[in-house]
Amino acid sequence: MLLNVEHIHAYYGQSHVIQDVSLQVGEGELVCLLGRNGAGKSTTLKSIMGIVPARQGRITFRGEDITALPTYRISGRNICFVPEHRGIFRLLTVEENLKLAAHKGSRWSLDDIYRIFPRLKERRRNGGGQLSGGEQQMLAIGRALVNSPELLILDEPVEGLAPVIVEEIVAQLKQIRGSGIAILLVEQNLEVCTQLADRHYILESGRVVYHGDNAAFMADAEVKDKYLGVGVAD
Amino acid sequence: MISFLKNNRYLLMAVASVLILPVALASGSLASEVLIFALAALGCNLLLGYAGLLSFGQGIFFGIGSYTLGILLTRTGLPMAFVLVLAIAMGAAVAGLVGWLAIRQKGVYFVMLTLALTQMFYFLAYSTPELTGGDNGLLDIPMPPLTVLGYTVLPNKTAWEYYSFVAILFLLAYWSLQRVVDSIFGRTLLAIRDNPARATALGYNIIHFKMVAFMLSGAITALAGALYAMMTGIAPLTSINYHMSEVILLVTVLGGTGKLIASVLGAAFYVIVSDWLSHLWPRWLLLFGLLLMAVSLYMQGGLWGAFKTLGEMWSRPRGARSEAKKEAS
Amino acid sequence: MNLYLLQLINGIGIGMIYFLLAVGLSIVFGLLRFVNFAHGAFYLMGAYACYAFMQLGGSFWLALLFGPVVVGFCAWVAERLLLRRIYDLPHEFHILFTLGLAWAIQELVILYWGPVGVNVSPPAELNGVVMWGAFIYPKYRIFLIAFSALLALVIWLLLERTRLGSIIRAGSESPEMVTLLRINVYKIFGLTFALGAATAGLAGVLAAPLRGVEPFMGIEALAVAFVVVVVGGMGSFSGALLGGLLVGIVQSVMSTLWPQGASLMIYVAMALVLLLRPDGLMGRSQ
Amino acid sequence: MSQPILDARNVVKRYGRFQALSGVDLRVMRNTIHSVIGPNGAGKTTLFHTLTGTVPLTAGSISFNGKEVGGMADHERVQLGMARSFQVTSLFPTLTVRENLRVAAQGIQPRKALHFWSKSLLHDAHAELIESILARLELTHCIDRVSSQLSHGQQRRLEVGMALAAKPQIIFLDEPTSGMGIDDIDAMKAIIQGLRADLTVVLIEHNMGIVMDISDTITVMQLGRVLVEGTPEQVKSDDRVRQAYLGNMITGGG
Amino acid sequence: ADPILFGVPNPMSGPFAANGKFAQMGVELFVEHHKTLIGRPVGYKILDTQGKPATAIRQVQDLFEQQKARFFAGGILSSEALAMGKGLDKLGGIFVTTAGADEITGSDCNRATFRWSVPTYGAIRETVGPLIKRHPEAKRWYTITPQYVFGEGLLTATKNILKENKLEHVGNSYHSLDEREFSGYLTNAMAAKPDVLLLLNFGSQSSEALRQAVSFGMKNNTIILMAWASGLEQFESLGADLCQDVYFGVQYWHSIDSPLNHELVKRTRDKFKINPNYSLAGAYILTKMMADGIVKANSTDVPKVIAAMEGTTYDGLTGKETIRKEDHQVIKNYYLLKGKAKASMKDKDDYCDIVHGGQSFLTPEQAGCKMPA
Ligand SMILES: Nc1ncnc2c1ncn2[C@@H]1O[C@H](COP(=O)(O)OP(=O)(O)OP(=O)(O)O)[C@@H](O)[C@H]1O
Ligand SMILES: Nc1ncnc2c1ncn2[C@@H]1O[C@H](COP(=O)(O)OP(=O)(O)OP(=O)(O)O)[C@@H](O)[C@H]1O
Ligand SMILES: [Mg+2]
Ligand SMILES: [Mg+2]
Repeated sequence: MLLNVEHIHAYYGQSHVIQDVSLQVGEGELVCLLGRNGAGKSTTLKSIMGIVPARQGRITFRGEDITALPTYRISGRNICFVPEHRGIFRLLTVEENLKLAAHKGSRWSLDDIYRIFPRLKERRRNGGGQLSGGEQQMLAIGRALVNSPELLILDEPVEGLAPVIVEEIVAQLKQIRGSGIAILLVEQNLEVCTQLADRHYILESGRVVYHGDNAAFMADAEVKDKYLGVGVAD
Repeated sequence: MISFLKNNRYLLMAVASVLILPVALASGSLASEVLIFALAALGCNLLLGYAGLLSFGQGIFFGIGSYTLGILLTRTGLPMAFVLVLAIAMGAAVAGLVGWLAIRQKGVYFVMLTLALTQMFYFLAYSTPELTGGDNGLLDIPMPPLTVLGYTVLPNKTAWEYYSFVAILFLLAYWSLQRVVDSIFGRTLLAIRDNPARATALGYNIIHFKMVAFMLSGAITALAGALYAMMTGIAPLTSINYHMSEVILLVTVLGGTGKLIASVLGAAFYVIVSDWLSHLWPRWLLLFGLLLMAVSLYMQGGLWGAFKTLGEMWSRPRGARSEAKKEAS
Repeated sequence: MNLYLLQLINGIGIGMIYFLLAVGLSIVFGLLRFVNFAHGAFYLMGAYACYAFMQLGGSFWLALLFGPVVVGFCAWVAERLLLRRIYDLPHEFHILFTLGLAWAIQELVILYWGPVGVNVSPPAELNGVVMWGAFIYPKYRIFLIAFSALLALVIWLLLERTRLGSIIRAGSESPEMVTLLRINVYKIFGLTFALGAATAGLAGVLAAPLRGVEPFMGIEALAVAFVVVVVGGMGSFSGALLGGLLVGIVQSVMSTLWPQGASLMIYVAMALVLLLRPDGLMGRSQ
Repeated sequence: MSQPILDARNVVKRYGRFQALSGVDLRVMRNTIHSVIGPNGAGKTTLFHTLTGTVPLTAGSISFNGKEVGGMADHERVQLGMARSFQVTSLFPTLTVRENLRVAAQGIQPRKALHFWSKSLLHDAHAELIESILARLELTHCIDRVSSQLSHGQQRRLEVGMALAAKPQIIFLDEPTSGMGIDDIDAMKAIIQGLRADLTVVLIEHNMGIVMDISDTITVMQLGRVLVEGTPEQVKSDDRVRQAYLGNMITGGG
Repeated sequence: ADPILFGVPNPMSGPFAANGKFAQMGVELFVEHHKTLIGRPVGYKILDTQGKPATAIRQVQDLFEQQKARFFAGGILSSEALAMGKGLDKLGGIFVTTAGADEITGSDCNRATFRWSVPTYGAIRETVGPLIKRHPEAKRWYTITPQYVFGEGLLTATKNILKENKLEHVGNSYHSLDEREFSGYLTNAMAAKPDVLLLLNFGSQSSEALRQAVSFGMKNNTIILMAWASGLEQFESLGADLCQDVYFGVQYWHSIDSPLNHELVKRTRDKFKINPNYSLAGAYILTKMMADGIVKANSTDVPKVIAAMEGTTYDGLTGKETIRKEDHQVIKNYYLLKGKAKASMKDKDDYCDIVHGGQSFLTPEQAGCKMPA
């Protein structure tokens, strides 16, 4: 196992939002984390990155315990995280944003990123604050790629993106996965998930309530209804 | 009954502190000074805790209050009560002016601009000696009795008589301000502090709201300045300089922002402790400096926050800390 | 030679001193978004460090070398142990803390060297004046202008041309995100703070022979430094330079035009600038 | 009925050298749902900003109910009955959900809120309005939670509620469903459809499932210009739109 | 018998802390020398005015009311001194000070307030006057003046004496209260090509002005006179090189040849291993003045003591000193010193020689004092 999350609990102040979550991501695997709003997906990711440290439980990466490490050490282990709100540096230009993240030994160079997202190339001299919602999302992903990930963690990467771009990104994710990099993906968009994922976890109010591989998941309509409410009109 | 106590518990605390001071302190003028600085801090707290305006210009209004009262009492025969009203009005007016210049600025820029204006008013006061007495200050300010329709309500002869006078005004001001922050205006201020852009998009002209807050603050601070001038019989330059603004801000943050009663705590602490330390050791500022550092490190709720935390620890040991944190943030 | 021209040149001289005073503040201020009221105290430390070195028989040049290092180091320690914890608190706590720090430093200085000021004379080779016709100017001030110009260049390169620069800008916006890019941002904040303090210390060392050395020199210095930073635009290096020169020239020319108002005019100028250009002359708008 | 409630002509917005909008015309009819779609960076949000006054126009004219509002400040336009939600969630983090909505509702009479002496207006003001909105958004159970502690999705819904609270004639929704769960999306869809009855909706949305089903008119933008305008069917069947935008409709159920 | 308590309100903290520190020594010296007065033990209480008049007043009021202190000596800053004098006049105490402002024994004089230090008029007369005699060739005078009441006093006096002697006042630079940068004013001064540069500011400001004037090389072709120097402590902070050949006007200098001064110097050296400076000596003599009054009145009844003090002549630090009844101004010498070269200094404090000492005072009427009965 590449990433191994064992029985973690996380809190915001008093509120106990992650209650005994365990999940694994294997080498070169793409794992999808689903769940309704407020289920605790983002928080789970934040716990893995040490932003909302897990108060109990254990997180290991390549067998080494990273539970108690400060965030920059965790990211130092080539775990790249693209948060819900993208975290673009508005004071830095697009290029500076990328340069800052660029890490030697990454498969992706700045030029690769510009090839993947031409809009970024056009706006490379603009401040990050001047990008449109979608452009910011592209930049965020690009930034993660140049940071030479072994495990890529994405929180709703296609939120607010135009379908063409969504396709583009889905294609990219396929490629990334193909190149042997593991991905942990939080996504609301079932189409995207089922297209990409090897395995699925479903969170419900801070607990893992379902876990299965893609085939099983696609087959199991009942689960989707129950936990994700697709097509249910209640 | 119980609910009355609950709803007005802060007002009651204010009353309590007014009653405790005479018991705790030997000096009437020291006690008065506590309440006077509490008033000033209240004004600052309204801005910092509710409008989110970190003003380094409170000294301006304090000084304006002192000078207005000083000039009117020494040069005109106006009754004292009326002069006080004028001083307050003057404070509001000047606050209007300062606000008009400063309000548009945000964050740190606002701090700096108010600081600059403080210096400006300071130099202004000091380069108009015929009005302010320049660096010698305005002397011979009387402490007239409070008379209503001819007969004397408060003689204001001794320090303690004057204290009772100050105390009454303080409670009035406190009650009014409490009412203001509980009003719809107060709540809207909070919203504006949180997210000005959204407030604007919802139809609020945030400049108006900040202006009103600023003028209220100016008025109450001017009252403090006026009372201080009457107590000491002088209106010196030091009541309008950078340091005065500094102290008022310190007292406010020290006490804790967002709760009016906290300012009273802050003022009491600052005035009494600094007076006490200054008798012990000429280098008392060293201790005070260390204290300020400690507060900003460990008690972001200010003294009030710590006070509350203790209360909770006492009532229910669990989770008190996080409560205090919420209080601070 | 025209008096105003004299004043202009002199103004530039003063301006460079102010620049030196303000640049450190500006860096810390703009990049760490941190209001440092202790900057004046670091300046004070620098001045006394200079005095101490000379007492110990060291030369002025040694003081110039080691003074800033000492101050920077102290600041770095303070940052590591204490300051670090209050970065993400609201501004009022930065003010509270740094004011406290400033008081503490000042009183410690008084405890050790006493409340009476002391004198530091410039190095022999910089004593005396140079004359161009009617224009007489102290050698030391000329050295000062040249030196701070050089310093300006160095700092500029550091800020605008290095990775460090962009890291700090990014960090001032969202430390969390920077750490997500495997950068230990807090280490860099510490570095920057120390750097800012060191420049203040340097200004102090340089000011010692120019002004007297006395325990309260920090406060006045701070006020001016703030004005310069705000006029120039926070976090903007070129702003600090421009602001410094502007303030210096205003003050110098005013001392001929309207001496009483010289000090007043500095603040009037600042208010004006802020009204016309809210973010200062060179400030990047938020 | 026939003349538009909102009529924007030749709207131009320049950010420094960069021209985000180059001459956009937009006519919105009363009690319709008018969607604005387009690739990322097409200028949709910017268009909203200019219409609601969040950013000043560079050039062009905007008339609302026949009244020219192009020069007005945003808070003034609210008084006329314009309200908006933001693409990036923008709430009052330290206030409770209830108070967020109360402040929002109060916005149409901001003068009242200046009464720093009146205790009235504060408690149970707009109570029933707030209740109904929360019910619509299924946030009733969070009414007394501090808004910063809601999840992203919960916050998105409150975001829309804020706009509704102002009882506007026209409401601008910028990607109201972004980051929402599938079930919530359907709910939101129903909500928006419901709005058509008593007000006019201008909608930025990437989810074709919603756009195609509920829009009366769709304006497709690209690079700061209007590419096509028409009914969903016309837009769907327009080739330029296809290759410019829709791709093979991966998002949403459309 | 309950003790006689002297209140000593001085800035112990803040920018004038130095004065407070030495003033405390002065009082200490006096009190432990005279353990008792009229058979009652003597004590003193230091009050930290923090350089703020308002605080000063409050401290004084408290001590007056709670510990029944009646006799106060201190107030280095004019603003504080004026305020405290007025305050004690209301309360009914005595206040003796060394502060500079003329109003103290002029327009704002009152029964409670006595002042030892020479007003601005005398300070100018006894410094500019002798300097003119020593340097008849020096015709062009330039002044640098702090723009406040005290400075105005010095400036007017200067203008008058220059007029009387048909000398040219080639210019004046006003500067503000807390100015630190004098190069601008000095540039003005140098442009005016004066023979004498007359500094009318005091404290650290005058030090700055002098230091920067010297750095601009003004010593070479200009006589520099600092009319209102604080004496030893200031010279220490300036250093011998800066002081050399500069003229200083002072209220007190430890080499004054008078019995009381010799005694004070000896005791100060014995106890503190330093020479007395102005703050120390001032505080000492202030206490002594009140003590003498108490002894003479043989009572601590304030009106009696005041009456006893008015008009008396005593052996002071500057020789015979008289307390003028009409305005409570002490009639004493003011001194002109000249800085000497480091080489010729006999000890580390021997910065200057006294080149002149003398008295000149306005009449109480001229000073504008209408002493309330
Ligand atoms: N800063 C916070 N403080 C307190 N509670 C929070 C905070 N952020 C989130 N929560 C709560 O934690 C729970 C999980 O939030 P989280 O953002 O992880 O959900 P999510 O699955 O990411 O939802 P979404 O899909 O809408 O992003 C929610 O109930 C939310 O209200
Ligand atoms: N403040 C600004 N300064 C400069 N350019 C800006 C600014 N805001 C937006 N832009 C540019 O204007 C163009 C349109 O931005 P806008 O946010 O309107 O796009 P959008 O259609 O909303 O895209 P999305 O669907 O991704 O939100 C983009 O290219 C963006 O980079
Ligand atoms: Mg989430
Ligand atoms: Mg958008």
